[in-house]
Amino acid sequence: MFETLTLSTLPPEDEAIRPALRALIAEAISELPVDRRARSWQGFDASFSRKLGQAGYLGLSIPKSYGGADRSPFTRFVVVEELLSAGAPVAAHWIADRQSGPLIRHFGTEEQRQFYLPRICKGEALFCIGMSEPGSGSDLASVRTRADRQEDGSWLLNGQKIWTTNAMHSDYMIALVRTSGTSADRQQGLSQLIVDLKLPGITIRPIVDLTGDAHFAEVFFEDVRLAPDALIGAEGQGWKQVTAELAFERSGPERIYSSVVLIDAWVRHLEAVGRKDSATMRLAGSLTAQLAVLREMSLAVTARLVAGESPVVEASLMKDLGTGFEQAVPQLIGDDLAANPDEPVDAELYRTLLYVTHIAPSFSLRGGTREILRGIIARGLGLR
Amino acid sequence: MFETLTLSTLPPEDEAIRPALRALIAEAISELPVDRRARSWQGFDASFSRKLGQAGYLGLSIPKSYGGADRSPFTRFVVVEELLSAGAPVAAHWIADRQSGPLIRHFGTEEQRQFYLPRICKGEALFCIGMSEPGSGSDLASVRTRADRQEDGSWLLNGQKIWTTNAMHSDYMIALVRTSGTSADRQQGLSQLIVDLKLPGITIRPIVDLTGDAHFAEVFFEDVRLAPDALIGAEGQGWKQVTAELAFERSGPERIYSSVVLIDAWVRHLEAVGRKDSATMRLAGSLTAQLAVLREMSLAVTARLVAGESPVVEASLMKDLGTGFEQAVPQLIGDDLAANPDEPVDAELYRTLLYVTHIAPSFSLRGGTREILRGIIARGLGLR
Amino acid sequence: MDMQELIDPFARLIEDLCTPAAVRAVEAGGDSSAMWNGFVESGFLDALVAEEAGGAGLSLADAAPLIALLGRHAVPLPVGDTMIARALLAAAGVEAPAGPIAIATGAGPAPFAAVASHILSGSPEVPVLSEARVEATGVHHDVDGYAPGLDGKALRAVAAMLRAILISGAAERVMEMTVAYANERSQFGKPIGKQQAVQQQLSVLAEQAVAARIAAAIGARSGLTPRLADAAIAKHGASLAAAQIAAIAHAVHGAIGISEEYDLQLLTRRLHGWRLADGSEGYWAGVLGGLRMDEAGKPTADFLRAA
Amino acid sequence: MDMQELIDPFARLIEDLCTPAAVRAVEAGGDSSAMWNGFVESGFLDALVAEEAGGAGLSLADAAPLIALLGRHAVPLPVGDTMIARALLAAAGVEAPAGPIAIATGAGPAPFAAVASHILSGSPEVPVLSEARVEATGVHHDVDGYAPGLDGKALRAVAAMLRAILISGAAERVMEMTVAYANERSQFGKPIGKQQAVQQQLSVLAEQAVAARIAAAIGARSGLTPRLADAAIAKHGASLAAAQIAAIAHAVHGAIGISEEYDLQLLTRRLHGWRLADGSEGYWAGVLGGLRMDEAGKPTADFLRAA
Repeated sequence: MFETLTLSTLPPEDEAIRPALRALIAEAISELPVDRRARSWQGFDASFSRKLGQAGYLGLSIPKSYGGADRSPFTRFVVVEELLSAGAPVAAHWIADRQSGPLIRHFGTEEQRQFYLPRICKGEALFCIGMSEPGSGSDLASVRTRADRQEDGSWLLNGQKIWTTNAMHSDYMIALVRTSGTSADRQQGLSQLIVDLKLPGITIRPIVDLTGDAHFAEVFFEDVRLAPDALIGAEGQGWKQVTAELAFERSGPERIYSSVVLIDAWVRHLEAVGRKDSATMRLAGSLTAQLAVLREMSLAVTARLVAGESPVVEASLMKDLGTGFEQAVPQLIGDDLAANPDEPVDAELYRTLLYVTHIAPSFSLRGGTREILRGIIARGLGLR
Repeated sequence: MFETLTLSTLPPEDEAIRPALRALIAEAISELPVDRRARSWQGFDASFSRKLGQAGYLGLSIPKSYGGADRSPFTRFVVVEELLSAGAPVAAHWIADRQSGPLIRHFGTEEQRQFYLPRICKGEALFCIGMSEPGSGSDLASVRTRADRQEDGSWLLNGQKIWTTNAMHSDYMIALVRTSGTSADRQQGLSQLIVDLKLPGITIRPIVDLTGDAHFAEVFFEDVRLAPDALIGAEGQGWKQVTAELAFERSGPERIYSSVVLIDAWVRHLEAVGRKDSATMRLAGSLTAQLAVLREMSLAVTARLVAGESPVVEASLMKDLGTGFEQAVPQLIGDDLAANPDEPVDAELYRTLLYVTHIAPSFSLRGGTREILRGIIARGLGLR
Repeated sequence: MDMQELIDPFARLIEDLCTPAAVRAVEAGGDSSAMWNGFVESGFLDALVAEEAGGAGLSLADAAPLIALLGRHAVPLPVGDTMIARALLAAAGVEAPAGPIAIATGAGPAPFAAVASHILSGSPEVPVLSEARVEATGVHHDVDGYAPGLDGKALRAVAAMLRAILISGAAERVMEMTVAYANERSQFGKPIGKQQAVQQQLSVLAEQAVAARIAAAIGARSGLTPRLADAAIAKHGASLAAAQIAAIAHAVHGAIGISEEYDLQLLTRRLHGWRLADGSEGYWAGVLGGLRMDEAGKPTADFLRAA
Repeated sequence: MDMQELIDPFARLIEDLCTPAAVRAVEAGGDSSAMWNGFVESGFLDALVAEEAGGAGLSLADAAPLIALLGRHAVPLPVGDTMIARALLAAAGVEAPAGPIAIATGAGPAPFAAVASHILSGSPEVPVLSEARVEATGVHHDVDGYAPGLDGKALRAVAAMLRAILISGAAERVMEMTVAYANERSQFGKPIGKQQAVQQQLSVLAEQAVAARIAAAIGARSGLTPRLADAAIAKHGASLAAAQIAAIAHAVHGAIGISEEYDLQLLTRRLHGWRLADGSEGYWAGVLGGLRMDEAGKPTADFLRAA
């Protein structure tokens, strides 16, 4: 089972982009303290995202005719690895680049593609995704936000989304809404709409999290009127489209590097204090070894994408392992540092440790909880 | 929740029995290599069990009128702790003392009590328990072995039990059998019978396990005729009685010491080779600290028994934690020893390690799997 | 004395003084003097001070349920630290200041140091009181802080035992909140607490909460100058539990659990902080391992009975 | 060459020679010469020997699927060890004996030493061949044994990589057996594989089986004298997985899994033995940690790309 996951090598032309990309990243992060870099996914820097877009690092899977780079998932692997490993602030373009762009490309009309994709590729159109609603959690089919088709073909949108990442900074939301039936109909009657967040009737309330950041938001829609072409894909096919979209999200190396900025800072600390006892060496080696395997697994999943497959089960497997690792890291490094209570720890490292410790629960929320991923794997194993 | 579990102190009169008991144990185990002592639960030594009985260490909860010691669960805690911590062979009397004796005392007729209990207390009547059947596993209500009441009041027994611990060495089996209805009736129509294993029509086939031991057996019943007084308790109440019996099994310190002979041998090894690096010290301390908490939890559960309660949820909670610890021990000590591959390890310690490693899966089978225990805890938490 | 006669009024006091809103206000840097004065006036700060020195003369084991209540309500001031500090100071004949005293035992942040007027270092026998000159950690809403230049290593055992009790109190509340949430939150048409995978996790949470409480009680049993082995068992067990409990509670709660306005994070941030303070599980495992190896010839069960 | 053209006949060979009954017979101390001769005659023992020395000249990465098959079928003879030993001996210009060669790298039991005619120690460059003078472990049905007086430390990396591949093969089969059992075994009226708690465990088993295979492949990528970091990653990952996989497989199987007549134990006993052989996860973590700290200034991602 899962034999197709095998060691793969990044093509030289993709390895070759690292130096220039790295220079761009170094410029953006040079002033950032480690605990800011540890935010990476949550770090919002629209000007950095525009620079990435100008340099051709966004929209890598999008055809050139829409402003993309038309390169392979391997290229994207390299770009994402460089960004996350360095702790670059990627939040501004992250969702547009990972999910919304591919979605529009797959399901959008030619007009929608031409309208949105070039700006996404330049890092100039920022997106968020409206899925969860109060009380829905992983049960997305229970959405109640409604868009009713009006006689002139436009849509009247009412309802509320919650836990919407970066809604307050975004230009657009791709929202999963009910266009017919009731929530008792579950997956039936759901559609996806592109909502311009500057339209009247939209209120966005940031949700502050336990680290003091606000990267989630609540979004309220009150009689928001959307043009007929707000619909993306087919009416009533929203559920199917979302499932495909989640598959885009589950691929790539983004599920292994969330805690790597902390690891690297900790390794520098060990070097600085000269600690080399057996417990320390084993922890350093264990984290490195686990990450080595995860990286190769991630690369193997990427190779399946390159081969044109949709490795949903394999990606779920990798993601569950990866987030488990990412969540274990702050716990293990915390134990290590506090096992040496007379050793001075740089305040920046301590802040980084606590930031990652506090935010770590979110690693297994984004894009499917542990139980959901394991359910996918169980089905993939043929468990009846 | 679970506030009643608090630190308790063993009464001095129970602590006081240790020296004499210890002398008796020392005599029995002095010739046993460590890997034999690691068997403890699986170690069969009928003459040692008889000596324990003669010295008054069995039937501790049984009234003196039936030959018991009429002492408290605290006394039993001390006896079990001394036996298991030393790795004494307890298999011969174990089930009769822990389960069958209390069961007969609670549910038996006066005649049954007078017939069986004095011999159990002397270590002269060895029991096994016939619960599982091929394909039943934890689903005990699915038993198919039947006992049909004959016109003269006797029973005709047909069927098969499996995974019966020590059946080949036992005098009696207390069997859960169907006395009316079919397996579709589930818990209805089940009864418990005491089966004299010397009766004609009984075939016992030992099951060899992966360590080369045979402590399980299959038992076949072919038209075995039992006297009318083979029934223990009420006809049709077998399920209820078994549930109570499992509660007896879930109490006491037997769920924390299964790997302690290995721990102690490993500590002596560390001392002998003089290894004191940080990884080693932390492991030694972590195992000790975990066992300290488990021992106090076990003592706290015992105190609830002394108070006349039936702490089923608390005992399940302790058992799940305890077996988790017992199973982790060989894994952690194995890693430790093999992390020092140039350090000579005594062959006896290595055999002990491998024995415990191989048999460890059984720790979470006896008396309810992990899932079943956690289900009991979840109900105790009020999860609806 | 029936301890319940002390526990009930203390619980009411904390519920009045330390509502989640009041806790948040102090964490956000607001004035904590009203909250502190409430504790001062209650007289509970001298609970551990010997009766002949004007205190209530409670043993630490007796006072443990009171300290656990502080953890349960995420009280953002060093009330437990001050109770211990006052007892040690009284025993040493030093007059205690009126303000909150935090105990600092290492180079890392000391719990509650950022909201303390004084820091205690030194040893149980020779406690050293200093005015608080504290550096903030910069961690969001942290009440812990660095108290550089002090040596409180010798207080680490008693401080570890205190943190273990605080952890046990917070753990209990986190367990209750998480079980309640699992019963009330529906997904796919039924309470998530009905899902077997969630039940299995909550069972582990409950096991760890009980383990933390028992571990803390082991720490408390030997009093204000705990035996090193007892302190090690206590803090090791509580720290081990703290990380697991926080992880499971957040996994069951999902996104709402990490939002600032939901109360869970008030408790889980404390669990993490106290886990790290005064030695993590790895530190205390190392200490206990050393003690164990000093008696390597003894069976573990005998070592534990002697501990 | 299409590797499948080698894999299929090798798989058939093993299925013929190493039925579970044949495996049990060798483990019980029976004559293994027929089984061994089957491997000798197949020519596969020289798969890794250079073509100019009369072998097939396969790279280790190419041969890894063959070695994994040995693990998959719990082959009780040192076929993989001999393949590696013959390649090293040929490269050093030493003629290989006809019998099974086990590789011994430490003071603990060497895998398959009890059924080997020769023991390899020394180093990859200067391999030392000795006639087997082996002490039994006394573990039930063990084919491992002590080979005292030899120094094979320098072979530990290549041996570790070999064990990682064997583990990955056994792990794959254990996963298949356990999934099949969960589908076929009913309890409470439905297959146990329908229980969410069982599904969650099997998912972890699958994750670990894949992780073990990827780890082993990392070991194999740098050949017969593997880079130390590659060997460390391989054996660390495979050993970590081995213990978890064995535990989950047995938990799902219940009592039947620990009976001698059921085949699961043939594989799980190997998983445990290979996990311990040639350095456990802790050993290799320590080795890799040292290498990592030698380049402490480098980000981990860069360290991994250079590895």
